[in-house]
Amino acid sequence: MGTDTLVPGVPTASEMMAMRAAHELHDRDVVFVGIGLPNLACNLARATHAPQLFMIYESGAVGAIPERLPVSIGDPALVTDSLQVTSQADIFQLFLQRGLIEVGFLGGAQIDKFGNLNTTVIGPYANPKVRLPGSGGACEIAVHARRLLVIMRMTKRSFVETCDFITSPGHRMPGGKSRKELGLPGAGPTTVITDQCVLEFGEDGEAVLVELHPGATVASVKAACGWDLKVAKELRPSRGIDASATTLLREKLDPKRLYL
Amino acid sequence: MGTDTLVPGVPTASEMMAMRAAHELHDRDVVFVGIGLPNLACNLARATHAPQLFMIYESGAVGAIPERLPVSIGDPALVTDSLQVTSQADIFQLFLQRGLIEVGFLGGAQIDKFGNLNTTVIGPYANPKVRLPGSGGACEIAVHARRLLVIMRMTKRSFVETCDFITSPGHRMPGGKSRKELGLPGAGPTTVITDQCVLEFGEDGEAVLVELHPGATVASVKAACGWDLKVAKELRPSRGIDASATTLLREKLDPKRLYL
Amino acid sequence: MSKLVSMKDAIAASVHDGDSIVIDGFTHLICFAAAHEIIRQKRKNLTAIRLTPDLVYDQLIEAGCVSKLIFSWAGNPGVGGLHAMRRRTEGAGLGQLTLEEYSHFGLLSRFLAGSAGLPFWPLDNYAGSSIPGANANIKSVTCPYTGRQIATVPALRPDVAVIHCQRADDEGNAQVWGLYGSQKEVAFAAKRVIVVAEEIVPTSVIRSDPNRTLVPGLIATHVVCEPWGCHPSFVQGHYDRDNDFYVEWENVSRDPATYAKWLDEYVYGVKDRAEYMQKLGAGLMERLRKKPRMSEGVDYGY
Amino acid sequence: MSKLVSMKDAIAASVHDGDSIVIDGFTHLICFAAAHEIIRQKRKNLTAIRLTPDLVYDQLIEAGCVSKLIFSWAGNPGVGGLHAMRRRTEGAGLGQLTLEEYSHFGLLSRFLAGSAGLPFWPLDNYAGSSIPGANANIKSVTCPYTGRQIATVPALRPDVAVIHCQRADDEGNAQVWGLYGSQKEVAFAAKRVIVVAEEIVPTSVIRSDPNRTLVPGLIATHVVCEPWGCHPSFVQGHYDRDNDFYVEWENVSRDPATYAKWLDEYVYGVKDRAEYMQKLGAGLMERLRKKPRMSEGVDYGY
Repeated sequence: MGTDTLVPGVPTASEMMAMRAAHELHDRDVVFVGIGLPNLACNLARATHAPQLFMIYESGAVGAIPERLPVSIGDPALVTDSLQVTSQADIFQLFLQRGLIEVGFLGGAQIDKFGNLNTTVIGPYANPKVRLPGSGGACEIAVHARRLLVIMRMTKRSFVETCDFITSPGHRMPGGKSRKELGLPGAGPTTVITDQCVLEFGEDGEAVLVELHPGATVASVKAACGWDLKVAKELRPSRGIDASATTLLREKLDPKRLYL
Repeated sequence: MGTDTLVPGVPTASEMMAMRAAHELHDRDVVFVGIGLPNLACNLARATHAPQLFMIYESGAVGAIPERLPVSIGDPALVTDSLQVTSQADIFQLFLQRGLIEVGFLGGAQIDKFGNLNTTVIGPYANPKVRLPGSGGACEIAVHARRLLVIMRMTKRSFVETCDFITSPGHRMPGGKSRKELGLPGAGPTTVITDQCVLEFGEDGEAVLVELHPGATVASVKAACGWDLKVAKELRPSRGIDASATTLLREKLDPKRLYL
Repeated sequence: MSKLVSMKDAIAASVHDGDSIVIDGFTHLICFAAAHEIIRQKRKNLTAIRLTPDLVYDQLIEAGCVSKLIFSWAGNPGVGGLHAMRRRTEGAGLGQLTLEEYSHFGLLSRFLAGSAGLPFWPLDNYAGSSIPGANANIKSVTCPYTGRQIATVPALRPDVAVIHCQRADDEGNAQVWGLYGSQKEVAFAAKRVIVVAEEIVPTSVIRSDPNRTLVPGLIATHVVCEPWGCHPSFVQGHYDRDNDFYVEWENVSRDPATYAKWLDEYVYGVKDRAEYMQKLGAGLMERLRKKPRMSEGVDYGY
Repeated sequence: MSKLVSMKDAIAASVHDGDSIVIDGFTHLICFAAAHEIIRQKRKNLTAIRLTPDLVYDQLIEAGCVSKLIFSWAGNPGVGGLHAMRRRTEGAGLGQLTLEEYSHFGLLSRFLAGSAGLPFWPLDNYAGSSIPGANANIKSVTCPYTGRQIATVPALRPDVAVIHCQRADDEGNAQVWGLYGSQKEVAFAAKRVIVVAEEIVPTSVIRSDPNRTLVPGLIATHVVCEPWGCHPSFVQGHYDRDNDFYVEWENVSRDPATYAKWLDEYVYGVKDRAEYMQKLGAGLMERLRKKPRMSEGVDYGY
């Protein structure tokens, strides 16, 4: 498991999540890029195995190749040298709703066992304990992206039996309806990447532990999860996490540690 | 009444219609310009009493000031020096449907006493005697323009009791419904300009002869109309038709007589 | 990954008998070169879709490529009618060509729905018109907020779109200025997109002014470099409309015999666009070639 | 007819107590200068509408100008929360500010409907989400072709829109490059439009490149020339985002006392934008000023 003190060749939790997420990206995938770790994961993939990764930002930049790490989702460096800069209406209608986005990234304050995500409120909506930022583009990304990658640190507070509010639909919603029954076009969350492990979803829409990062154990994962997490019969070996990528992240992609 | 041999200072039928239509345009009016006589009427108005007339073309040119007489509705001269060139989707949604168009122009193969226009077929739709071009933007212009000017030569064949097909709605449609009952946003045809006269519409939505061009008489108009045309109690004196405008049209605005 | 091919190869690969096709462009950027290649390759039973069929589809119709026309205004503006179409939809010819008819806004709205991935598009139109009575595809929904009836049209997802532009890179990132027509909407609505450019430029040219990109290479299937590909239509910054051609077309097209002769000479009788332009002659090209009128660049710095 | 006025006069004439207002721009082109003038003029009971309220609306909220916020993502990206907003919507502050909440696509769709003159806009969204349960404005229609339920939002017609652009003429023909946000949709949706430009140019500059015009002067009510009007946001081709400001804002805004002090010093304590920039200092301007990166012009000839 990662540590927050930088040891050469030993990835931190954030670095592991970025590396593991990069592994999910294939060359030429069309990715709807969020700021922060998703952006780092994309840049890492571009610098390694997916040089032709196609990045689209909700701010309107299509085919961006930012020459600096964007400090916001609408950084001027996303515009310069993009293939196209268009309106947000086009981004949401012509790209996302049209089904052109292969991969979306989301995170959240809460995720439940069906992959539903909450970025709206902790507590009741009318009288929240914490007022979170809200959906932004999350709901429509969860609806339309053909594959959805979730990146979240795993804690009992964030991996919960039931979300206080479903901002973005996962695989099975209150009342038990599936995505298919609700007519949701995208596949929903395909992979949840945490600081300890990777979860995927079974036929019944419930999350299953399928892979541990170096240093994590089934017991440490279960201790960090707010529900009785299913575990795959056979866990896969850890993937995508390696020392050379750590160096790349630290020295080239985010030397100022804006997001790491 | 006009003649087709060019006599100095004596307007032809087309020239009279262009002049009379120009008179309906006020400075700064936002006009949805069609090609042909409407375009000439606009250019005449711009050259005389309405220098700031704002011309929008369905091809996407907004605030156009063409330096040559456009040979088509999408002439490159409409683009050069326009204030904006935008998509046709924007023209129909953001300008026309949004209610920004003050004046629209239409003509047709048939008009009936309620100002309904036919540019689709003569005869039954399924088995037409003549297949006409169809609506183009006419239907939506008739629906949305705040004022609608109709320019048509008057003959018994074109001014008919009932249109074979209503391409563009006027003031009262089959079944007797009014624009208000149908929820149509624009005012509908406000003025019909013919080679002989001007018609306006009464409270009941029926056309009324209100003005004769020089040389025309109530009898000559009635002889050219396919229904028993109502005549205003008091006819207005002819307006907007004068010799200087004839010279302008012939020498400057359409010297090659593309549309005259 | 370059998608650059000849027009011949692009049409051979993308346009099949029975396909629905849109060659877009509104007066501007109408790719006659693509239509002529389709005629040469003798495609059949196409559903041809354009707001204004114009001469370009009339030629496809006369050549026997089209069984259905979806349109909103069919004429040769200011000149006359589309005679191939009229001969197949009036009198003795009735029924030789199926028509599906909208207004401009209605057909455009079908492209809008297709491009936006929605099953329908709403538009405030058609009340009091006979058009919906002639086209069962025009329906309505009740606005959930006002109770008003709002017309709808169904999404259109053509098999192929042909998009003409001033410049593109070899991946199909297409930049356009001047009149856009409904090219963006048509491209995003289509299943396959042929980008035809007057000029192929390095991707760096595209990236230097990303706001000019109308259609991203992401959705392009093939890219064709075809200078003068729109004659007798025009391309802003390249060549003017050949208005004489449009005027003379009335005489060519009114009689099936002269129409056939024209097709023989200018379509079947040439192997590609270059030969067509050669046939028209250098004098014509000289007459239509643009007089330059450059805009200034803008600053993308930060 | 010139519509050029000072920011002070534009706000005084166009923004009234109780108005609904959109200061648009998405990270790019956020007109803080307009918000600060609204604060100085002590407007009350505004309904403030933006996809991302950002610091710009948080300041309006802290200054007591806003009674209702319509939004889709409220935070200081990568840094923290919007503390004025949170203090009025959590715990003891609950109910001091009314929230109406969408996703980006949903709120954008309200602008789309308003701009297009339709009473509603359809979007394929929200199935399975709690958002419609928290917002009665989100409804649905049945697609007349597929039978699918499609979500709808009602048209939004704000009283005022503030649109920032790189350049405009004095009639408000506004040209923008780089990120557009939803400025076009917001401008066409609004009843009054204040166009704010970094630079006022002759109309001939606008006409020389008409495809760059995002908002036509036709719908502009007032035009304001306000260089640096977006700081700490950015304007492509003029100045970069002041990211340090966004990062430091967390410390300024977390405590009402430091927040009040900041407003006193940088908003109430200056008479206009020029004085604000002077206060920030020439060093900052030098650091943020763009490094030029000119695009090439294109040929509009024919």
